[in-house]
Amino acid sequence: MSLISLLIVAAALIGIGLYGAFSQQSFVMLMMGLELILNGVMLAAVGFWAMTGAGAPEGQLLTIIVMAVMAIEMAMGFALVVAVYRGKQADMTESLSGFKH
Amino acid sequence: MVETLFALLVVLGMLAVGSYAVAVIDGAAGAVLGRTAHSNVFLLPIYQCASFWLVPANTTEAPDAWAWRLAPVLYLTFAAMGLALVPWSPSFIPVDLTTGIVLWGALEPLATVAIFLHGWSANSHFPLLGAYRYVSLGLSYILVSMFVLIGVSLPAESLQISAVVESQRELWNVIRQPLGLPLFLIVGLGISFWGPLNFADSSDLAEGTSSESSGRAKLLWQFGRAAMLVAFSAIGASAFLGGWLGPVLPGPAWVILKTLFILVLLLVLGRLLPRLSPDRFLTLAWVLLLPLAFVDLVWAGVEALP
Amino acid sequence: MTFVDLTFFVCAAIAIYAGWRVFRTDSMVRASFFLLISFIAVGIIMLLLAAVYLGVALFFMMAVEMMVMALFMMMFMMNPAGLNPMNMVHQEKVAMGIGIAAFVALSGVAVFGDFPSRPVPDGLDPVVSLGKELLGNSMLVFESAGVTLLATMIGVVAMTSHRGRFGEANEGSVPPGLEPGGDPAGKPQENDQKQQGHHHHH
Amino acid sequence: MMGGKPYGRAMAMTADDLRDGLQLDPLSFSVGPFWPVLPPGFSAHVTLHGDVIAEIQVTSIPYPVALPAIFRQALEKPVPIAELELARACYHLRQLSHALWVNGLESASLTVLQRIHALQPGDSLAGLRTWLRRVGFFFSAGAEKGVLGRDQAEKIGGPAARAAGIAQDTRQDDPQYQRLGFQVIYGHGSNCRARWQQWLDEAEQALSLAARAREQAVCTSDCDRVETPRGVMGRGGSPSDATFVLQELLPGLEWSEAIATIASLDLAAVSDYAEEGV
Repeated sequence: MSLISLLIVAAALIGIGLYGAFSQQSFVMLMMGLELILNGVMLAAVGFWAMTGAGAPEGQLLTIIVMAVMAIEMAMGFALVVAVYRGKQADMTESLSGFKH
Repeated sequence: MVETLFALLVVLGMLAVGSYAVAVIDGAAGAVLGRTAHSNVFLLPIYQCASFWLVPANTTEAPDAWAWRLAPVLYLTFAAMGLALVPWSPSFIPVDLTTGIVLWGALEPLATVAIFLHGWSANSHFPLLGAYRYVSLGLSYILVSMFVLIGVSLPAESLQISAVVESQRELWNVIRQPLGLPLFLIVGLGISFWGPLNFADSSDLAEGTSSESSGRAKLLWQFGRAAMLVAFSAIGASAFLGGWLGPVLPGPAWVILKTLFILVLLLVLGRLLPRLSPDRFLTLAWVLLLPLAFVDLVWAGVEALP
Repeated sequence: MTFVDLTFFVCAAIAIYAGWRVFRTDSMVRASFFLLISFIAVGIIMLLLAAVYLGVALFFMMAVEMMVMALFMMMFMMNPAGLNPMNMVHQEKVAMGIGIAAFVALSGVAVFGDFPSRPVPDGLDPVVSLGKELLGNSMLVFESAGVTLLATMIGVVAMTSHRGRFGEANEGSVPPGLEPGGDPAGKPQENDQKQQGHHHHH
Repeated sequence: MMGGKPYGRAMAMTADDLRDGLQLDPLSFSVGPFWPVLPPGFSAHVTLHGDVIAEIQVTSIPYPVALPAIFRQALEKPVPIAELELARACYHLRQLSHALWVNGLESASLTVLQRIHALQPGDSLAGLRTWLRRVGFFFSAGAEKGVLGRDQAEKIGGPAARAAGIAQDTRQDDPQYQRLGFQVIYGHGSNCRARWQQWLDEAEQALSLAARAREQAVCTSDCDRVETPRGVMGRGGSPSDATFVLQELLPGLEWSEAIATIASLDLAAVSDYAEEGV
């Protein structure tokens, strides 16, 4: 387990996440893509903290912040889905052409 | 290596003996309260196991076969992981993680996932309803349990379960934080869906998530439920009743006694109380239990001030 | 190869495979649990890296998140299992290109980048140091995250609620009727709307 | 094809929601007739929104219930009131035991079933009542739900109607019952809790009537009509099926409340044949 192998795994996760975020039509699947990207980011952050950061606590802090961001992203994402669904009965990105009803 | 093997054996033994104890105590409570004359409460669980073992397995149309077979195994595994966290004495702790309390806190949502998966994957309406219903309640259990567990780790100034036990040398947490244990036990009944909080596998859903499983799969599921209840009791005994601490007897004996005490309490309560409506319990959980968990946390914080 | 290395490679393989399966399965519930598996594998790698708190925190954070995600899927389509093929994608080739490009670029950085080797010192207790940092130097960051989460909670409830403080939540977002009580101006035909509603079941 | 259950498979499709207008996917399925929680023979087609019943269609009404032979005999000749009332108490307690089982009180349910076998005129049910109150049975799932309208209560008849405040009981017209000091018990309310209490009260009243009737060896005097535990049965006819009330009563209730409501109502018609082997 070296930093290089860790970062390659993280890069793979980010790549797959990007593919998902760009290709999926459903809002929820799109969010899953974003989460996967953040998963890779967290892995890279912890990898850097453990291998090059000499245990600086800010490295762990960054991961905690990413987790908070994920929670916020999820909550906001679902709120948007519900709000859009209420108004338009749509859970696909194509059915929205603007932010207004 | 020898130590690891021994720890593994202890956890496996605890799974088997604990689940058997649950069945015996529950049968005895039922016999006392229901005034039914069972032939022998000690043999009955063995007969029941044998009959489950011999019943052919059921299947539904197009289940998610992997998830359906895996969910009981996962649930049992989480119970076993919980049991592995229980400290038996200062020198014998199967898994002494510095974040043991957090790992236990993580096992609860993971168990929720397993319960949901068990109900969802059967591809049938009653299991699905049980799973759906359980998840809507599960989130409130997890929050309550989190706050209560943070409460016990405050005086210990550590997230390690052995440190939490050690911090109770002068005063047990059950007295220091009187709200903690009752709240934790309610969560325990909820997560192993026992008695009044049996919403996932209740009689009004024809046994809910397990209504489509039979035979060995069902046996495994019931085994997991009992093991989860034992794990809850053992963690509760460590976090609130001082774990291995106690006079005269050796540490492990105290752990067993305290665990049994909580088990009997939970099982008798389970037999005594009727099931609330899930809707009403959901309100109760968010409006009463969660604020009480906050109060417990503030109480613990004020109490832990130097 | 040590035990740690072996665990790492197994977990890395699981994380990547499960991450890939997320977008290749026929049921959204299954997809969210594949994502959970990917997160758990990454959490175990974090435990191997001695980030004891972060790894375990990832377990419970993601278990709850993915559970909620699966529950939402159930609410919107109570299809108990993925019986219908599900492949709802657009611009797939472009997306795949972007994914591969990002992977190649980031791996290039990993392979050719020059990173110092400063591992975690032996005596360091990562949990304690994280706690001291959170409630010490970085208190402001931590508290801002907390306040942001609170604001999110309030905002989200306001957004999803049926009734707002001044009536229906979506009031004002619908154009007024052409005549009193009539259909709003610019409302799509009934047929169109049905079509949109059905869209995702194709 | 969208929605519903084509070829037995549940399919996703949104439908109007009862609660807050967020249109989500309903779940449609059939329940019964082989489910011990429901009355025997009853089956229905149910549509749920989450845990809430949106629609229920009765597809098969329950089998007529066979009452103990004594109730049919009462239409032919005067029968001892003691025996009649004991049978009534047993019937009500059996209903109550089923309701207890449905609400997760298996031990209590078994206790009640065992009491039925050894029930004697003059037994007191005060202990049972206190116990049920202490463990909170009267606050368990569905206690405040399943509220009957007056029309519905009249259609169902029997204890459910009396609980809803309709003071109708043929026994009050019988001079022999009047001699025993019979008074109609009514008016607990029209929800499930009221009906559970009505069963308990009527069972207790029946036991005390039976004790007095046995002392004085009283027989019924009215052979035209008899008050069965299910409602009035006379030469004109017997209580008929009222299952269709459920179609109006259950929508909007949560599943567990709906099941408790079904368990609190005795809706099956009375069979022309008496219970065998009694």
